[in-house]
Amino acid sequence: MSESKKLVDKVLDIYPAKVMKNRKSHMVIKDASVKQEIAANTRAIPGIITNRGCAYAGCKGVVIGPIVDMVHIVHGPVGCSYYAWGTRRNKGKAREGGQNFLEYAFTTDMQESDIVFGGEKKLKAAIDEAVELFHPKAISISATCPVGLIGDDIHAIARDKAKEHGLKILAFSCEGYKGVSQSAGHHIANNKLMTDVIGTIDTPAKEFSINLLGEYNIGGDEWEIARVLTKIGYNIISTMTGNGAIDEIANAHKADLNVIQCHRSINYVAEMVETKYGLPWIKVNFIGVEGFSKALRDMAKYFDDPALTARTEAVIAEETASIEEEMATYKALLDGKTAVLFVGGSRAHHYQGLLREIGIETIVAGYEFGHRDDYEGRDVIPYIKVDADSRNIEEIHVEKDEKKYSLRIPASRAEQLKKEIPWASYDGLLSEMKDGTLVIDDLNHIETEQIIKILKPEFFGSGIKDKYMVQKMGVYAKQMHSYDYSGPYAGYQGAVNFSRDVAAGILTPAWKYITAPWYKEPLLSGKVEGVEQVC
Amino acid sequence: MSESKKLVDKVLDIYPAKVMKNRKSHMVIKDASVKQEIAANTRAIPGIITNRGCAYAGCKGVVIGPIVDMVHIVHGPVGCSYYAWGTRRNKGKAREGGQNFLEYAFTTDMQESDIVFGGEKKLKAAIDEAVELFHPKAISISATCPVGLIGDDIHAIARDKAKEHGLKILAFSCEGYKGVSQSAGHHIANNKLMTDVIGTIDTPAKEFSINLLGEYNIGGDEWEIARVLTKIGYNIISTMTGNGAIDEIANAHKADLNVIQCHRSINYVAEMVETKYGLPWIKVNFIGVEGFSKALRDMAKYFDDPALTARTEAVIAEETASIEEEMATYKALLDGKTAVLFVGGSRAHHYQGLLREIGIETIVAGYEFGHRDDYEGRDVIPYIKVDADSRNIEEIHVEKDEKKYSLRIPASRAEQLKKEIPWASYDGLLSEMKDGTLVIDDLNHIETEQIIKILKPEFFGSGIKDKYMVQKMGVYAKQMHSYDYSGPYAGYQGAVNFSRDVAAGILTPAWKYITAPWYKEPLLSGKVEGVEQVC
Amino acid sequence: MLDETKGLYKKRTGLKINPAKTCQPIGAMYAALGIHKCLPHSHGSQGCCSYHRMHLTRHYRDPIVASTSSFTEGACVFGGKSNLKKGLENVFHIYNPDVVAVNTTCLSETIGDDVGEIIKSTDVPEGKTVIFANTPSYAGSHVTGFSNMCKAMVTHVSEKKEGKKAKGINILPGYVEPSDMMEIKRIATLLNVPFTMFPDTSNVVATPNTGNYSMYPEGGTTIKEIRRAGNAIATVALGSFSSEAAAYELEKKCEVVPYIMKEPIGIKATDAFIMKLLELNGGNMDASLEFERGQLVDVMVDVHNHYHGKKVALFGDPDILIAMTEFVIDLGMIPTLVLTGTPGKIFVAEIQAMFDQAGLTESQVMIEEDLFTFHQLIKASPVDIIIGNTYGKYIARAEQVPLVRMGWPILDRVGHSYFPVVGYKGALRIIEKITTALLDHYDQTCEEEDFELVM
Amino acid sequence: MLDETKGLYKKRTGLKINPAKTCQPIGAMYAALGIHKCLPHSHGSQGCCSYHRMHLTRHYRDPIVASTSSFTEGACVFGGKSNLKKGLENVFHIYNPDVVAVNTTCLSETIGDDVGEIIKSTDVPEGKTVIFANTPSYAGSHVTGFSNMCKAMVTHVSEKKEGKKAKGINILPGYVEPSDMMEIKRIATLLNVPFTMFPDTSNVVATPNTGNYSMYPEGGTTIKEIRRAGNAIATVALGSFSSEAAAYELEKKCEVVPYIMKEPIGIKATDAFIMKLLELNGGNMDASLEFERGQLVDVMVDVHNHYHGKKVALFGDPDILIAMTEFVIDLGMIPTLVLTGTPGKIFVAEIQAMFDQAGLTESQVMIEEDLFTFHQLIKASPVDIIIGNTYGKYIARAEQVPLVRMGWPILDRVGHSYFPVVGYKGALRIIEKITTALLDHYDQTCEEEDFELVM
Repeated sequence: MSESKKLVDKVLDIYPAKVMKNRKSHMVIKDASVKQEIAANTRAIPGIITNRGCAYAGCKGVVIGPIVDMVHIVHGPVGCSYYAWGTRRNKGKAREGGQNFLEYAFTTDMQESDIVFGGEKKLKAAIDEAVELFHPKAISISATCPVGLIGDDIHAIARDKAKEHGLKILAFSCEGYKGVSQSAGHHIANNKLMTDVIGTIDTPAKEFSINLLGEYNIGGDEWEIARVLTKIGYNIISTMTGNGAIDEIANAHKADLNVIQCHRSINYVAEMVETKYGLPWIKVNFIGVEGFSKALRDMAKYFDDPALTARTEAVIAEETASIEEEMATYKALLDGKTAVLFVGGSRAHHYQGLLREIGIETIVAGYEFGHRDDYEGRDVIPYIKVDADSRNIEEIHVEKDEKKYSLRIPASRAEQLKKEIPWASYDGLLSEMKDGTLVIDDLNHIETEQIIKILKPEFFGSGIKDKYMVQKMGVYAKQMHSYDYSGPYAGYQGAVNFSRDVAAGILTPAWKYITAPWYKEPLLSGKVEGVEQVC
Repeated sequence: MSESKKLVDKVLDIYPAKVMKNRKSHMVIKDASVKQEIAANTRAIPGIITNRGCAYAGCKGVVIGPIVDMVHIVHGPVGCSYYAWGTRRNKGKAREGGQNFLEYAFTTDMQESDIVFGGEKKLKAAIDEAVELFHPKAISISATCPVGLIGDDIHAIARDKAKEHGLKILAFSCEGYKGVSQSAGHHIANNKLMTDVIGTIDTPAKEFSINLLGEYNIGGDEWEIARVLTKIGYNIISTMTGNGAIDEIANAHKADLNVIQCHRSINYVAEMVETKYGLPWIKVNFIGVEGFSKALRDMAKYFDDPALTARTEAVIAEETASIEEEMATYKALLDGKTAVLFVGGSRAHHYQGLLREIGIETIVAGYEFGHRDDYEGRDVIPYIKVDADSRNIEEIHVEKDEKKYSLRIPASRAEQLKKEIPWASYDGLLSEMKDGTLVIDDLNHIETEQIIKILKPEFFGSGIKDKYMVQKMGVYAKQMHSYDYSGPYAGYQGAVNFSRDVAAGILTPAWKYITAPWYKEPLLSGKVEGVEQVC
Repeated sequence: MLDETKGLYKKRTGLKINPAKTCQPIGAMYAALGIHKCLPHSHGSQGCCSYHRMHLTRHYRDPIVASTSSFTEGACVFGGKSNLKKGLENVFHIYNPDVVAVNTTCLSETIGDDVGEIIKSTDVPEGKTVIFANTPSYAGSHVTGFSNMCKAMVTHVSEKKEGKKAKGINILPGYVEPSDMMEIKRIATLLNVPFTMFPDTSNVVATPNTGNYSMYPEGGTTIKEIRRAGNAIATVALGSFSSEAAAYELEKKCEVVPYIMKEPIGIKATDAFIMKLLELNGGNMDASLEFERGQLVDVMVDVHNHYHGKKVALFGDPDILIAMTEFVIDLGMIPTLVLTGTPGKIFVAEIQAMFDQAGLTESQVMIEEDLFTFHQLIKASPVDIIIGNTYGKYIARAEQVPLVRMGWPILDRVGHSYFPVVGYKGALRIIEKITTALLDHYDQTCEEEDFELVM
Repeated sequence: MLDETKGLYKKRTGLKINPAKTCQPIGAMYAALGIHKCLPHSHGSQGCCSYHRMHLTRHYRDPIVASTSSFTEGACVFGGKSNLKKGLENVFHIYNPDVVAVNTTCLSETIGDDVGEIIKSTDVPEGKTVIFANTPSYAGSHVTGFSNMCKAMVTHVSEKKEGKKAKGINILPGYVEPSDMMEIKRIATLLNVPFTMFPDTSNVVATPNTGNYSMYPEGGTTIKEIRRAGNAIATVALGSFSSEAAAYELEKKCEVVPYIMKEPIGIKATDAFIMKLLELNGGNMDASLEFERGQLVDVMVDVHNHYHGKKVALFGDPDILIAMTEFVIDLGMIPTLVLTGTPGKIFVAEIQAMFDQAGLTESQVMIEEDLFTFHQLIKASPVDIIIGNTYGKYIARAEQVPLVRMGWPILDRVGHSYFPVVGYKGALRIIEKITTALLDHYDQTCEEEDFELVM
């Protein structure tokens, strides 16, 4: 589409030569007739106003933080703990008789002397105090920038203190400078779950038992998904990590299937789990009516149980019927509008289906911290070059656990299933996009501004950092990380919630007042005078 | 005291000759050496900004309104019902399984056509609708100004509808122009209680049974009084009318003693009750620590039961000990300050003791709607001239009910008791005042202003209409009708509450900011300029 | 709470339960306070005057002074002439006001006192003015009384001086708070409009405490200003129910062109008010006002999610309700019920037109109704929030729904006298109040796991 | 809610739980936004910049733009010089700010980047300015960062032009809301004070929505104005923690006399601010301000019964707390606990002196403490109301005590950007908020028979 081309040209024209070259490689105008490549998971350029966060944000903020019954100690100066406290909307409840620390932020609040003389003593004291005050089942330690630099050995401390107090302590070297985005942190976090948690408890699972991976219960998503899955007859052993509990994750390998909602690092965990324990994984999309129904049907195919399949269809019929009318109302209101989606995880992809269900076409999409396979599909993985930044992030390798491994599905049946369901596969965001639409990786501030000015979409789905600049341009911007404090957005009821909120956002009467009447009515000059200081 | 004289002269000087003469007769500088007379319960002068209300306010607003389980229909245009709705702080609770209409206002909302063609039809419909919607035990009808003028026969309607619906309906011809103040309304209301309610139910009473008369449960006073009385062992048959219930009042004549808190019209009811049913009355003052203790001891003397007397002393000891320290604190804060008290009912008298307990001397006092006996004592009653305005208010006369009459105390013992306790007696406000202090009846706006300017008291106890003018002059003014939304103020805990509130009011730091610093500091001219319109 | 409120709504013919209005004289008294050095006088029983002063004082928490004819039974028989004459004499002698504004009551109206004649026959001191309005309590409501007294100001005071060039604009602020009147003046001043606003209670019932009591505060429109209103170019009357009568009277008497507008509550009505001033006076939009408007729009866009789609029931006085209904619709809210105790079929038409335009087919508008009905209808069709005066608090607690206090009277909270709801800043305040009420309610009632830091 | 908070307070040495402060760079970023056409730049990991922008955006609900050096592991090893140089080049090329204000982070501070040297070695375009502040996250708090950046403005920009007559007054508003900065300007303007206020975020983080996005809004103090601050007669620094460093730097560098005052929150501090302006500038008090003051006193007198004697626990930032503690004492309230996460022993001394003067022998003041401690102490000694930022909401709900949101950050309510808490009007707003919170709480929790119409 020439609009996309115009946009790309306009944007690139703003940059100095080097930046232009770099950014150009992160932009692709979809053309289904060729195999397309996009640069991703590379360094942000200094000075560029990127939306990206850091490894700590990905590790503590996204993956480890949502586990409800752990004391998550952030080792470092106060800020990192503070900003990741209660801001991500990963909801959670204490288990019967258990604990819930989601309302708390724990930090060693390192001071200058700790930087100079080392922070180990303070960290040890912090662990002792946490144990004395709370007696938690487990503790996490997340390192922030200076920790690695000054050489505090958080792993040794974790090991010693775990032994001393007799509880699990997970230490994460997720300093903010690791990698090129929060993705590095996801990776670091998930590695540890794999090595230290999953497989450490062996409670037998009931039938149709699954794990939900890459689901963080933002705005209660997991609860809405679980509501429907439970109704069908599934037993959710663990969720990683929304509303997660440490003992449940430890028991995850006893499930029969890993169901993967998010991308990249969590696929990688699923793969390791399969290698080590034998349970396979499928990719799902719980967003949107069609997406959720397809996911349920895929899962039913995997278990291949007539009663389960029948219940699946019955539940789909019941649930979709109950929301049909409302969805139709929103579609009538929104049909023909366009969207731009820029958000991390899987959302820039998954929400396209839901948007389409209410008549909104996505014309630009991109990930904040995606990898090439998130765009191009998993087939590309072997061809991705490992650069210096990625090399610093530990890759772990697991082998079959002879004691705990069990094959869930005969190999022959598995081969058949792979043709029917997204068994360990993902085709990437590009596959979803229509020809002529634009895919941009690591969208930044000035590119966002140009997109809004040139493409004038009705809906911009992104984060809080660009929400208000977009709205200043008269376009509704929705926070796709926090859902603007609404939710759940997953599953059937979530689809209704999302659609209702989008309709409100696009149609709220405020927009029609942006231009003051003295600029509209002919009788006036429209000149404005006066001094604003005086109140 | 020369201050009082100065004040009186200053005030009278403001008035035209006729007004001066009139107002002069309402002012007395206390001189214990002579028998002093004061004009009271006479017409307010047109144009004078009086604090007085009307007969309707006294009847519906004060006496009848507090009965919780009646539908109180105000027959007239909307305003009168509206203003008496929820504004007087007479608290009340439904009895077990009973009703509570205190949160409601009922009116016929007369329109022009009702004035022209008569409001009887509307009133009948209102009663029918009230019965259909609420099925109350009883209904009251209070007439407002136009009703009497247009000749609606509310008494006939009450009689007919009571028969038709089989419930009690009390009709009050309490038009606002009756009498000279709300006192006329109290009278009208109490007459009806006497003729139509008291004595209509005959449930036998337990021992030590009493009625509380002239107690309206403002801010929960009755509950605090009842708490202590119940602890001692009294059974309260009825309260007139705070938190009153119609069936309890109907049974009041079964008690052994009427305990009278307020003045005038309620004394008159007590007298009629004694005549008709034989139970005597004593005057009490439940305000202030000493006042309450004395009242309890007087009551014990009446019943003359050793156990009751012992419990009385034990409770007095326990209760006074529990508040001693706090009262001492407030006294230390307030000692030496002066008060002006202008408030209806008994309060201008009763609060003087409590004020004295925290070190505050009352230098001016007066009633808003008192009669001469309220000032001069009941001995003066035979000598009060009945003027045209009083003549219009019905006096009723009762005789001994031969069936229901019983003498509670042998005549000889009664004679003895009359010497010991305020048996059917009241000495009047003047008796409480110190020589040189001023008593003013029906204090008005300009007199209040002069009092504050000349006498500069620290405490002004009155109503909402003069509260803020007094505070504009830098003097704390307390609403003694509504307690400024605090309370209870009666009884022991009430004494603490009152003292705490008075201390706060007098000492709150706001007062020290009244004069702006640019009027205090020498370096500035203190001139103020600018135009206030521009915000 | 309100446990006896049961059943479905059924029209009643005799009984009003928990009225949503009160009587004319109190509105007339409030209007009269907006004249400089004016003492309102209540011609009737002293109880009326006492009630009106009490109620106004509760709302404004400032001294409200008024005198009364103190009728007794005798006056009812012989007429109130002597009471009024004597009353006026005493008032001028003792209290020395510039103006006395007499309102009647159901009593004096029922006995048929001719107040105009009585005043004529009274010896009013040189340089003093007595005006009066007939305000029978059995017709209309407190809003009608306000309107009648505003009209009386014109009838008895305003004059067109022939031969003098018309200039300036009259602004009738309507039955709003002193803070609102102050804000209306600020807006007109910023737009360089030469104006006379009356009544103006802003420095009469919300006065500073300086340690000195003055019976007549500095505020209020002077008689001279009201007189000159007859020579204005135009009258901008805010709120048809409270201001239109006076504006039409000015037209009739002095040929001043009337423009009847909504109260400038909410963005649309404020835009209209400002546009009208610019149209009449010329000149340009003020930058600071435009800045405030832009902030308002910004907030409306940015926090719509907190209230958009929420159901709201509103009750109160017609002028406030008309503007507020428009504004809540502009906020994306759904006004399911709009109810006033005041009569006036035009109210139904105006609100219904807004419903129709917004496609609100299930919303209801009612006049001459009471809060018992309001409550029954809310029970039948629950809402997320109630907007109304203090009297709504019982229903709010009974139904566990937040209440935003707006309109008159507010007897249990502080602030309305000092912070306006008119103008763009006022609209921002309304949004703050609505969002705070909804979010507070959510925070108090939500499940613990749904309790959130960022909203 | 906060079910794991148990036990009595015991000093901890390692663990901060629910901190009552955050790190320096965010305060520095906020201060930098108060310079016209300034782009704040975060020298560190990109996560810092992201977090700071997110958090500021949540509070202001307006675009908050800042760039970052985007450190990677390589930069940690080799130093951040190349990142900053390249960053600045890109910033000027792409975003064309007038000023870039660099703040450091714990990362760049730990590795020891000499930011001043790096900037010197960078080719800054003609007419453009780069300033910087060292804001290590491991020292002080966000307030320190704000202070350091204000000081940096002076250090890098202000100049005393010799031979030029000193004129005008500098006002350092301190770490307050855009609405507060607007109000401070309004007060100074009404007093006819020629002033330069910096920083000034009032039209930067609370901008109108006009349909046009501009990366650099109209607001902010210009570099020229900050430069000329060196030629002022005096500096009035509001809030010692946030403003004193810059004021002293102005004294040191340009011999401008510094006056360190409280934030003008509450009547006493506002009086002092106004008196200082009058003293320095001469002239007379403005009538409209005096009117507002009188209204404030009036309300303080008239509604003291709603809050007098109520126990209040306050937490937040030192400058706000110092002024607010003074004000709640002036309201007759009892501040039983005043706690900040920010270090600074002078804070303890100032608050303790207020306690002593008011005879509050059982009240506690704490620095460098957290909200876990705050909560434990409230459990041990219950209060009627909490005043603090949004983070207090968990404790408020856990203890069923109302929370008045004041200070920074407020992440869950609307209004702070538009309605000031400084000045007399601001004090009125605080009273409105406190009374409303207490009365709302009462209305929700009282027995039905104690539920009242008039309060």
